[in-house]
Amino acid sequence: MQSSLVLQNLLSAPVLFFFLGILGVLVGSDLEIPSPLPKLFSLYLLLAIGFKGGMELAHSGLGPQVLLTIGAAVTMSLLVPLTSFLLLRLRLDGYNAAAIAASYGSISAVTFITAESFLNVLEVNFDGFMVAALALMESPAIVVGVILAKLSAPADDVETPGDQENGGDQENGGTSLRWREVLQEAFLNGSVYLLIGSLVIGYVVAAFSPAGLEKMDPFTEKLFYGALCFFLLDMGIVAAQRLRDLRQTGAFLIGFSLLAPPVHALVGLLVSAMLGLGQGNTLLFMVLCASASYIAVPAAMRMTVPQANPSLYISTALGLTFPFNVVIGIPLYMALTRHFIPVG
Amino acid sequence: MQSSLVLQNLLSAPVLFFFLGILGVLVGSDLEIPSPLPKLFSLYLLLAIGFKGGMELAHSGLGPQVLLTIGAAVTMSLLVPLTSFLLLRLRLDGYNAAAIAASYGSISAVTFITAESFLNVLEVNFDGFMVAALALMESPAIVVGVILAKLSAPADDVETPGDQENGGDQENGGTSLRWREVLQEAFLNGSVYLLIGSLVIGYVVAAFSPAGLEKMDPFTEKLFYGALCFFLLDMGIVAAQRLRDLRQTGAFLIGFSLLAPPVHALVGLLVSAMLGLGQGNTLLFMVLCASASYIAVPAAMRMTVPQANPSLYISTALGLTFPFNVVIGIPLYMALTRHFIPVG
Amino acid sequence: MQSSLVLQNLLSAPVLFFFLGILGVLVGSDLEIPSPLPKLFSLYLLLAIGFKGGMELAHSGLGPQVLLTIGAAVTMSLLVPLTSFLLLRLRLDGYNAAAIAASYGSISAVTFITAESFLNVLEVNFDGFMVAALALMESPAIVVGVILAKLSAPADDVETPGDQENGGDQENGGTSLRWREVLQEAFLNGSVYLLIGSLVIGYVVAAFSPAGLEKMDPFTEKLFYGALCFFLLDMGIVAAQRLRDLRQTGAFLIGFSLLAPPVHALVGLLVSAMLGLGQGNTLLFMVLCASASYIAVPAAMRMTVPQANPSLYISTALGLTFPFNVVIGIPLYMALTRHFIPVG
Amino acid sequence: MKRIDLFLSERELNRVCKAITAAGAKGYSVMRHVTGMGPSGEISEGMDFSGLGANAHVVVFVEDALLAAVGKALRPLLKRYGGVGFVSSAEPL
Amino acid sequence: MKRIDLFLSERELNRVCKAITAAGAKGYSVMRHVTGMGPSGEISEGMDFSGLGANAHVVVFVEDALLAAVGKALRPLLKRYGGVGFVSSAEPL
Amino acid sequence: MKRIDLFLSERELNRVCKAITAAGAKGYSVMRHVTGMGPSGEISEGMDFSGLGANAHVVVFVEDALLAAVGKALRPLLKRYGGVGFVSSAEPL
Ligand SMILES: Nc1ncnc2c1ncn2[C@@H]1O[C@H](COP(=O)(O)O)[C@@H](O)[C@H]1O
Ligand SMILES: Nc1ncnc2c1ncn2[C@@H]1O[C@H](COP(=O)(O)O)[C@@H](O)[C@H]1O
Ligand SMILES: Nc1ncnc2c1ncn2[C@@H]1O[C@H](COP(=O)(O)O)[C@@H](O)[C@H]1O
Ligand code: NA
Ligand code: NA
Ligand code: NA
Repeated sequence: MQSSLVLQNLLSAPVLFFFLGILGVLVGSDLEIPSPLPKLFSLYLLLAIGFKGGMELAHSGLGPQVLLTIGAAVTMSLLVPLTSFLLLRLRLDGYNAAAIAASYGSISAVTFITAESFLNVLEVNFDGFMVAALALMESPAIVVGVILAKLSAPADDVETPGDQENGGDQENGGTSLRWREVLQEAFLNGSVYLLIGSLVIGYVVAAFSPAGLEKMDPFTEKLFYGALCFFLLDMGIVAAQRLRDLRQTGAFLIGFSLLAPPVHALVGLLVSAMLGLGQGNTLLFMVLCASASYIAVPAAMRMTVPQANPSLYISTALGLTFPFNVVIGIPLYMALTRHFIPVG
Repeated sequence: MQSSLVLQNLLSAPVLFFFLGILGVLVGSDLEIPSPLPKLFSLYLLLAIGFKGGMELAHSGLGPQVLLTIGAAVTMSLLVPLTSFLLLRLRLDGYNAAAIAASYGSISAVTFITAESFLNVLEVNFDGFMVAALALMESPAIVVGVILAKLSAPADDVETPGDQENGGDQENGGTSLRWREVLQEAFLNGSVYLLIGSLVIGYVVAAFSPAGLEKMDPFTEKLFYGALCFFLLDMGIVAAQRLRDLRQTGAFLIGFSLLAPPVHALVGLLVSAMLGLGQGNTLLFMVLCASASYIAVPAAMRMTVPQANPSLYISTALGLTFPFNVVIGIPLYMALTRHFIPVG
Repeated sequence: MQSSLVLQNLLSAPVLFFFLGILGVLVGSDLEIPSPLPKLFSLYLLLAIGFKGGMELAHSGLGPQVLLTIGAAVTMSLLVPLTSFLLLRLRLDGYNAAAIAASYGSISAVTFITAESFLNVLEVNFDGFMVAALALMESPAIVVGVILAKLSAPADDVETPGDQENGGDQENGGTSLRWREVLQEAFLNGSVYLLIGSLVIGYVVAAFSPAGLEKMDPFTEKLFYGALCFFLLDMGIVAAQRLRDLRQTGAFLIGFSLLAPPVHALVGLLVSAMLGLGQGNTLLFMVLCASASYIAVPAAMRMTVPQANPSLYISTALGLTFPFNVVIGIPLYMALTRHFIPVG
Repeated sequence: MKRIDLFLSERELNRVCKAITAAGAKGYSVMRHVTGMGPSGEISEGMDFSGLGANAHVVVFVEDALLAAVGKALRPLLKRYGGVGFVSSAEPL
Repeated sequence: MKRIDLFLSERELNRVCKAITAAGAKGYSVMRHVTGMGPSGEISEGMDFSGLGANAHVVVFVEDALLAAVGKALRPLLKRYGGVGFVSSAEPL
Repeated sequence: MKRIDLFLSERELNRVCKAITAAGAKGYSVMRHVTGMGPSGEISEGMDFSGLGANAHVVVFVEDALLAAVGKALRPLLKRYGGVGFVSSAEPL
């Protein structure tokens, strides 16, 4: 069964376009999606997934299982950075370990969306509130990452007032103000803000002016699958370009970025079983735990932990963990789900 | 009734996304729609609204009421700049008064589109020929604005031939040629040209090859509502950024930009009643009178009246009048319409 | 009959938007589609046409007629450059003759797409495997063009090893390596790669996970006609801008770019008749022969035959041959098809 | 040679380019979608679609002898429509 | 006058622009979507959508007297977040 | 230090960047979607999607000692494919 799931995933349009992108880089094609078109697709996908999630949340309501699941997801986004940090610290300095740990505590929306498409093809149900879980897992991981980085900073690296003056960083008069910046990066960075905002709007429209839902449908629902294919074509190109950077990454990090996903997915499976989630929600929960952020978290880490090397956390999350999850992870997690989680 | 209309408007997807954009700027999110994506949406909306309007015009034909309504709209776009100019001249110099007056004589296509969406949700009918009125209101206002600016120019500010030589402005040998430039800006600037062109194409296709209409439908009709939401998200961001500029604008202009819309809308209501328009067309006519241009007119004023300060006419039209109309104006005008215009 | 076909073509939405673009440049409108939006539409059209073609290829299978037709198309893309070269060599140097010949041996995907839309409106059937023919006609023409250029190079223009060193062109150690570059340009340039890749993906998805086809449909099928209109608007602008360059082109090349299409189309008609193709496939085959490349071939010629003047091959293919085919050629070829090819 | 850098609204771009050519320069380069701040306020990327437009950056390399002519052609345009221009020295590579 | 050219990640753009204004410069220009290579690796256009972002190019023309102040404000930012800055001479057109 | 400014077709960009790195430069910056006019005609934004492509602007800051090597690597490419290159002086900020 598992191998047929892998095949079904490999032969789906989104994954094939992802391969097309990867292959293009490997064989030396000059195919590229010029900037800012990838941004257009990334904004579109966040808006659409948020809106649809909010819409379904309005239908399902905020019952106890919904709240429990969301709570479990947020807890995972706090715990995964901690355990990852301890492991990464074996080989990396505190800054890099903290930044990478934050990335793996957080999520990749495109991996989540690809998993949803996969469930759609398999005709397995899942719930809109999983998008709420997705939306709420970015910020905690960022906050934990920053705390870990500060805690592991050498004593003399704490910024002195003089430093801050020179830095021209007008907003930071002291530690408390520094926190404002961290929270801003964690909760207000563009992608988190758009996702949560669209979720709220989807909820409000579904609750108060349902006539609008049908009019949004061609944009947020019908177009979605094709736009995902187009974006995955670009993701394939970018992921393959990042693969080249892995030379400087080292075997330890490569191992981490390929082993962390299935391990975190297994923990996600356990939690899902305890929560009594259905098969579809379980797969999505596993994917949330297994995936790593290459948009919101890197943007935040770059600003708040500039000592860490961005190419380490971007290359692992985007060049290895993302392809692993999209190509092998999703069908693998689905096979586990089918084995351990009873149908409906 | 009125308050329920306001709520119905506030809770619609386009207005909610507009708020999301505004809020993003206010709370300091770094969400942005990078250039030239807003241009893509703005071109798309003009093409789609023009095409649909032309299509419906072909169905309804060019009867006397159509011509009367369009004539009334064009008249408004000539009169509004005159009265606005007289008022604005109380506090502003002639150049700035003329440029702002032109902006308010012209229209905002996005406000019009948002009003159409609102009517769709309320299931109130309106006619395609209103788009023709929209398309024909931009150019006259520009021409009037330039004339007003020239008339109020101090005698010594008239350009001497020597100036023109130095300016390297090869096209202008004298006053008559200067006019060619004004007319070009008025009738051939990109957004006017695309709107009118798409209107004509919609008309021709509906009249001569109706098989094409159905094939255009997914692009021009189905996608429209979602694309409007996306664009209004950006409009919210831009409007909020402009709000910051209002410090230099002064109380007089702020008052003008919030009071002119309802006053002009009332005049529009009167004219609509005299023309015997239905409720839907009346709302659209009011919105045409009430809205102010931040694309075609500013572009033309910038070239033909460079003495005026662009941030004055852009900030008022985009930062105040546009949000006012989209959020409060449209439902307010609808309530008035319902009160004074008989159904069907 | 023929004149009614011309009218039906002229009054279709895509051709009207093409005219709107041309007219805009002629009357001096500042309408423009800012970069990289044209690239977005061009990538989208290639992806969609490839996917749909592959899908239909999976349904029709790779029977003998399919293979024969594709073989004939590839042969045309090898022969047309040879005959064109001999003709062009009468007036042009070898480099320019070779580059232009390559362009006319290859194809224009947008011309092909416009012909497909025309067939759709006429409700004439055609087959998906014609897209495979389209995809396979770019590379051979490029290879032939490069060979012709090398053969006609003056003896002293062959690069010496020293030249290559100075050129910093690390990849080229000798003739064999130079070939790698040519083949890379021919088979792996972005547009060829995307078209063939999408074709393969469409085939694979149709064959192995047909559930995905319906989900792609809104993106690749429904949106297609409108996106084509939008892109042709830009093509009109660009073609008209290129028209200005024709002053330096000379009467000989202008004559070539207007006479080559119908002549090549006639050869295509003959071949189609011999192959026993239906009316739809015959029109498409004629269009493949008649059209000239302004994307893949120029990109390749620029790199491999830098001695040729790009504005010659781009301006003729884009400024004359493309508009000729879209406006007059397609209905003309259709009239010939109807005359010589039996229905069904 | 001299290098001229102009920053101005993309609305005026056409005129400026024509003036540059008319003054005898052999070439120029244009970068669009430029944002910035100057005497007349801030220009953000968000204004690109509006009638205000974003800025453009024009670079012109000219022989020393041509500088005066190009400067004479451009200064009135910059004065009339806004924008700034600067000159520095450069040599062909 | 002096011309300052900065190349840095667009993530830090806001801070850099604030620092430039705070140091007293009257204007600046920004070009986005810049790619490139530097001590900390290659930045390709493909990363524009990711959290890494592309680069930005900032140009500031200042009076000679202001150079020191702007440099003092910018150097710590470049040191902290990466990016490079160069100065050359220029004159108003 | 020296500042090198190159304007060339984006088609040749890859080769030029490789040549810059191979010549020993530590970094460079690239701006795409550049339009302009030069000896071989006008390049407009509309050609971006076509096989002609738009231009690119490459900026390289190098130590004086490296200028010769970079120039030697780039001149043949500019000669072969078209494009222009200029050098001026600059100092680190
Ligand atoms: N000192 C400066 N350095 C760099 N760019 C400038 C400077 N002053 C103005 N600019 C640019 O010129 C544009 C137009 O300036 P202005 O219209 O005079 O405010 C601004 O938006 C900036 O992009
Ligand atoms: N020598 C150089 N010349 C031109 N641009 C450079 C140079 N060094 C670095 N840069 C630019 O500065 C950016 C940031 O550099 P960094 O973060 O220090 O690697 C690079 O991506 C380049 O765009
Ligand atoms: N004098 C110049 N000043 C600035 N840019 C130039 C100049 N000459 C050429 N260019 C740029 O270099 C590009 C390529 O030039 P070319 O291919 O030699 O015509 C042009 O399209 C311009 O962008
Ligand atoms: Na995770
Ligand atoms: Na108005
Ligand atoms: Na051909």
